[in-house]
Amino acid sequence: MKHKKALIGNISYLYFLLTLCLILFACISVIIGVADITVGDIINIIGAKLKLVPLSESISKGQETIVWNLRIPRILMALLTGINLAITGAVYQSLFRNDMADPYMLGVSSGASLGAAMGFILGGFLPVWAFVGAMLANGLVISLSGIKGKVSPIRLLLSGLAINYFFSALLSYIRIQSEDKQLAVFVWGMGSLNAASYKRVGILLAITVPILCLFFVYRKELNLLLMGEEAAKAMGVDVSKVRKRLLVASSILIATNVAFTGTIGFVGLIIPHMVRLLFGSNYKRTLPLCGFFGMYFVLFCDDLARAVSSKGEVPLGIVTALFGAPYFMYLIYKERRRES
Amino acid sequence: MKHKKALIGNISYLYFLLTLCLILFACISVIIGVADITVGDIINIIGAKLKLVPLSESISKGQETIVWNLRIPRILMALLTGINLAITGAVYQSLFRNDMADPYMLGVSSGASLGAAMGFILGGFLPVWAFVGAMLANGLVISLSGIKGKVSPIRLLLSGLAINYFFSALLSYIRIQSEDKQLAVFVWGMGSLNAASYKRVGILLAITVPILCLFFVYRKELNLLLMGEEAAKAMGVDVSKVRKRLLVASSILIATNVAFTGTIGFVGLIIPHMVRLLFGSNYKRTLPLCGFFGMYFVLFCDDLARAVSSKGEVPLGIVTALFGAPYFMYLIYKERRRES
Amino acid sequence: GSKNQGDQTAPSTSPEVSAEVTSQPEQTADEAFNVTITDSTGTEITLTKKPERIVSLAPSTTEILCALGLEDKMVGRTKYCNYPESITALPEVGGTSNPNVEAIVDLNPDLVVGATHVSEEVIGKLREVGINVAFLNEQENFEGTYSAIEKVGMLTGTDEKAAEVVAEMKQKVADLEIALQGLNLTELPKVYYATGFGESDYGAGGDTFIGEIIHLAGATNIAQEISGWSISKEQIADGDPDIIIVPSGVNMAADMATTDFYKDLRAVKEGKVYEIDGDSISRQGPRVADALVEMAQKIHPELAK
Amino acid sequence: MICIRNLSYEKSHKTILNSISFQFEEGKTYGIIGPNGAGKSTLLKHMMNLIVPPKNTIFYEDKDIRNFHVKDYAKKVSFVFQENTRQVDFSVYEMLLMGKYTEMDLWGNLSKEVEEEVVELLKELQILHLKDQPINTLSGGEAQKVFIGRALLQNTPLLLLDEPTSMLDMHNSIELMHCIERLKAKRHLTIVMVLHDLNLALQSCQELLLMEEGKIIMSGTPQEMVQGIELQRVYHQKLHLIEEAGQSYIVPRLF
Amino acid sequence: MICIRNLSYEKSHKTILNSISFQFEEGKTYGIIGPNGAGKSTLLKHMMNLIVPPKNTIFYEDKDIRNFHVKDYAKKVSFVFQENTRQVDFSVYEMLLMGKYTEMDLWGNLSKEVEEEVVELLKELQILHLKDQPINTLSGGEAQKVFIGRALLQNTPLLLLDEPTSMLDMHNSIELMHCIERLKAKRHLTIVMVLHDLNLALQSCQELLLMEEGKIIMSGTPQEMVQGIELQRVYHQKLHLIEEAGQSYIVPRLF
Ligand SMILES: Nc1ncnc2c1ncn2[C@@H]1O[C@H](COP(=O)(O)OP(=O)(O)OP(=O)(O)O)[C@@H](O)[C@H]1O
Ligand SMILES: Nc1ncnc2c1ncn2[C@@H]1O[C@H](COP(=O)(O)OP(=O)(O)OP(=O)(O)O)[C@@H](O)[C@H]1O
Ligand SMILES: [Mg+2]
Ligand SMILES: [Mg+2]
Repeated sequence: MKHKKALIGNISYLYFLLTLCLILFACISVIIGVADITVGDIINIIGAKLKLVPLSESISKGQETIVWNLRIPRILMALLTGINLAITGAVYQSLFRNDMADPYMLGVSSGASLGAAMGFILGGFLPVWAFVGAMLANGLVISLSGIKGKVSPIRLLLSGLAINYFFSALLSYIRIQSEDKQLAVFVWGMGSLNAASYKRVGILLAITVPILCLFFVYRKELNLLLMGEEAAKAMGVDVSKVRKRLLVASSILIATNVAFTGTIGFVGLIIPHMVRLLFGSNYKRTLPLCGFFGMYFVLFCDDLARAVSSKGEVPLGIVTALFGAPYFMYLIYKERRRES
Repeated sequence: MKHKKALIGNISYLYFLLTLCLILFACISVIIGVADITVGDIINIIGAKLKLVPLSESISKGQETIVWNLRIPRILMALLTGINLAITGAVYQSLFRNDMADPYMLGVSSGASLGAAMGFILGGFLPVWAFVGAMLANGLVISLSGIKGKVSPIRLLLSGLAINYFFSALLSYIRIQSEDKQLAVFVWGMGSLNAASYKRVGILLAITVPILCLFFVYRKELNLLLMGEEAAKAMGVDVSKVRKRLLVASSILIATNVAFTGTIGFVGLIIPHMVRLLFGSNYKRTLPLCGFFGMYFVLFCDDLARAVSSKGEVPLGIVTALFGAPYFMYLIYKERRRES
Repeated sequence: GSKNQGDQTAPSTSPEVSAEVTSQPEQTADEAFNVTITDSTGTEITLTKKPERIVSLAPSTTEILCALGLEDKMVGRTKYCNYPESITALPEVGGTSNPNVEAIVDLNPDLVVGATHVSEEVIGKLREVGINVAFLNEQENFEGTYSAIEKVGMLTGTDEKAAEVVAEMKQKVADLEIALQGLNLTELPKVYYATGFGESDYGAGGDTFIGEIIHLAGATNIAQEISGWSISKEQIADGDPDIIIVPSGVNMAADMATTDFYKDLRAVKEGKVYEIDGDSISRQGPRVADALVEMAQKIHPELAK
Repeated sequence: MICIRNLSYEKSHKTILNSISFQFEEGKTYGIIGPNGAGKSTLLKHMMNLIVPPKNTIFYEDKDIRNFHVKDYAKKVSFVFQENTRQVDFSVYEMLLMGKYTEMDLWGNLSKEVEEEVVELLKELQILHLKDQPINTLSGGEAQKVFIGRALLQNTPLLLLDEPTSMLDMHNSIELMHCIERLKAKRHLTIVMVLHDLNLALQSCQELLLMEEGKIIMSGTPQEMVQGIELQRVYHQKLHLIEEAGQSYIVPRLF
Repeated sequence: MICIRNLSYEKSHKTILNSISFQFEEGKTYGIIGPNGAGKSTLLKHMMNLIVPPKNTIFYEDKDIRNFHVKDYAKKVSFVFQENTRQVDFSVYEMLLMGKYTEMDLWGNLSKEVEEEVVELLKELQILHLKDQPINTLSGGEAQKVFIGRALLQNTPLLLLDEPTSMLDMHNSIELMHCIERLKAKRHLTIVMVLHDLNLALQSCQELLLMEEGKIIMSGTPQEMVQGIELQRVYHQKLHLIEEAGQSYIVPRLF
């Protein structure tokens, strides 16, 4: 632990540095995209939108739209998604004391997909349907595993798996049975930030802020939960209450995120692992660090997706896996080498 | 444990009973299907094929094919798939000491899917491609997590997850990029016993028998591994060797099975859990019982799939989830009630 | 948002075409152009100017646009839009289901036409930034195809040309009907249209467009009972098809002859596995009528010519 | 302080606690002794509310402990388990801070003095040099001291210790008893500890409870305990008592 | 029997074992004593090959233990850990059978006599009534006896015990020592055990090793040990020795 502490040095200094770099990174990200817009034009557009300078004549309506209505909300969405997934993943890994826990494990993603498909058939605003589906799946898992009495992590995990299988199967069945070609190819599964807009960013932000605050408040409890249920209780943690609150809060957070972006795998599983590998288990440190790394990672992947996308949009979920997995494997490999 | 022992009574008597019922069940299953063939005709066809009676004139070539070349191999395939998945799932849950372990966790299914897709594009016999893909993914996981040195379960789990994400993403990417109608429809993921044939049953059987024997030989080691690595070593288990052998054997088994049937989820995860819930952890009992329950379950699900298939073939993977998940949830719910 | 219930392809649901022409375009002068239609998402699209920069998000709409003589007004296409061949010179905006929004916006289109596969999100996003998107997810049958052509015609001010194209198609169908009149309805050949085989079997069910084409071409579909595309080997064996038809270009006919189970099917043994142009039969464009004729010729070489 | 009235507990049709009644007085040190499987740990877990007792059986200052909020109860009673999980990579310092959970503000921050208090305790337990070592690398006895330290930092009036000295060496056991004695003097602590080492129990406790098969079969001062015959009966063992300087020592005699 | 030559072990830049050399003779009972964190458990783990020692440092009957196959070594040496995982639902009987792993045939079957042997041992350890109880429901001491029993069933000539009596009551501790003594007489056993209870060590061991900070700083008979000053120095404690019937007893004196 000693060298790990040394590694991070003064922690608030590190956070400051990370924030600074993140802002820089986000700014650079605005430049990336298929449309050819110069940095000067971008600055001019943003300046004009903020009513600082007049809009240059040479800038077309399309370019204005691209920078202000496509790229910027998309970057904001990437940041929110990154922080939400990584932090929720970290929270789940403590709540369930299982290294394979990820934010979608309680049925959120399959529920959202099924909900979206239902919305597709019955009509309506898809994100709302997806949200309802996600909450339904999640609620089913939590209530069947016993929200009233003791919430047992292993029971939650298993019911989550079962519900995931069930909902996915139901979706596949509906797809197969439907002769509708559109439904057959309808894929909610692979996440994408394509539809990001200020409205969505706003809604997600409004949900993200209070819930992440809650998670930050519960950092101490998350640490204690790692010591086991009985020990946590003996030290004064109301284990059931904490579990329930965190479960409900994370469900809402992830359901909303999934409703807006679809399922973006890997982030919520791997970022917390990476952070723990590098900085240890203490949630006081790892929770904010997970947030930072999650944002960096998703933003980086989305930049990649946008950079290579001249031939069509590559879903973000694919990029996160294609770039995250090899790096993660490398980390594991290095860890092994170091150990032996 | 006392009442659990009472529950199963004389264990070899139970096995005998289970075998008997299974044979009966398999026979009844031959009757099920969309084509209208009477029981008499079926008996006649089978008798004729076994050269016991002459084939009745009223039986068409098609009916003969349906009973002898479609239904019977399919039932045999169901039995093999059931026993393989359930037993491998049980083995993995001990090897990794993780309740979420399932036979596809080391990358087999995504590897097979990618392999099959490659075969689809490049041409060739798909099962061979799928097998190669599965073995490749699996080999990558095992070798990166350190087959040479100590094999660490958690490292295996995590690399398995990473490889699964990576290969699935690659597959999605190829699909999106090609959007070849054929490839888009081509779903290797959802397992089905549609393509069962005697040749395949034969090959799978030839691989299943020695590997299941190996698993049975290693039942005692699996028990000891549950006590932790160091304790197992102190009692004389060559942990690394056992792990490696079981990993390689199960990889070959599951890769072959996936190559022939596709991914049939839920079975390998849930059957072992159910058996342990009912009969405790001792692999001496649970391994054979997992085998039996796996066979019953998959056969039952495939019967269902065939019974409802007049409106179209429903992939087996969907049926296993649609019928298994609610029952499993019910078990969990009951367990919870009993506990509190 | 998605409000495309009812007007979808399912024959079980309301067969009415939801797109209603609420105001006839005046075709006298370009400056007086004003048209409003309701598309499959229930959205009203009003154009006050004849579209000059059109992006097509589906091979079928591309074919329709080109058939209406609008090739020179198109500025973007998907990478699957490959007919007519000259269209491949246009810039791509990606695939059908998930095209690149930024690339589309960058083309400054005044109309985007899409069909079936385009994701809701892309449509929603394009509309949000003020681009006209007509999403034509019509019924998957001839009626739906005609209506798609007519709607594109209205939107682009080429109603007359559209009517012409539709009439031509109708004529082809009618001609075929006449040619096939002499068939013995109790002894129609049994046909199976396979799109995939081997590990899993996929064939055109009774409620698919291709199912309708098989029916119109004077044959019995062995997968008539099936809804959708997934079929089992037992059903194929039980159906015992006289003729198997497969899309061309992927070597399916040859592969079938060497694959277990299929090689023992009567149709395969008798060499009655025919290929048909996969693109024209699966795209809801002007070429489906040709596909129908081609299908009929394969099934009844003696009658339809 | 804490009062138990007719507490019974059954599990799998086996009576584990059999109508236990006892009144623990404030400011005293109690030792619970008894053979393996007597129900000592089970009793302590009930007193800690970890196994929720039936209604109206255990009272803390006349209030049924079931009615306490978990956090409030953790301000009253702290507990060191017989067996502790330590498969985490928290440092010793981080582990100890956990004991301060009840004093943390919403964001998990603690007052400035706490750091000093922790360092003070680390010194007292002689594990200051291990401050930054992850606890999954500690030796059994070192870890044991960390867990005891964590409970001590809870600053509760009542302390339940389940075999606190089981992995400690002689010096550390004695030091621990001294430490507890000092704290007791300072904070008017009540202590209930399960001990297998009878000599430690005799010297450090003011009252001993002898348990057997789920019952408290005798309680009294150490002197009463060694003079009674119950002890010998329960342990199926002739006890060898040595008197020195007014103190009785029990020595095991193997042969 | 087992011979250690200049064994050192470092971890995280900390010397945990410091050039240890010792020759364990066949048929004797050795006790390792020393304060917490002295490196006792680490030494035992090296001897069990669980931490693989450097080449040519530990020899079992003149063969480097690194060259033993795991299974063969488990026929020679058995080990009871200081801390044991028991979060499984195996019954006590099933747990004990695990000790017979090296004697199982390919399919995991054992000879008929083993059942009797196990029942015999259960009686000897006085846990016959727990035969079918899952070990995750046992009390600490009961479980400890099961783990010891499992090691005893391995029937090895060398037995390594890390604080075997840490959770046992007085009677069970003494009974365990008797049991080991009997087995030793019967099977010519060599025993190395880590003990914190000095009186038990003095009475049951023929030779004691005193460890401190990774070194064996003294070894000798119990008599030599109590007479030397090393013990007092290591434990920072004045030892109170009481002589009775030719036997020295160390009594803790708290105040
Ligand atoms: N589920 C159960 N089924 C049967 N017996 C049980 C169960 N749970 C606990 N017991 C028994 O309850 C008894 C009391 O256990 P407890 O842990 O309280 O003992 P203890 O006095 O602390 O013993 P030790 O000194 O060994 O720690 C033990 O004999 C144990 O076997
Ligand atoms: N990874 C590590 N980093 C630093 N120190 C370590 C590490 N692993 C072990 N140690 C130290 O090694 C020392 C010896 O540990 P060991 O478990 O052998 O002690 P022990 O003599 O068995 O003590 P006890 O009587 O408490 O069981 C301890 O002080 C421990 O803190
Ligand atoms: Mg106890
Ligand atoms: Mg130790």
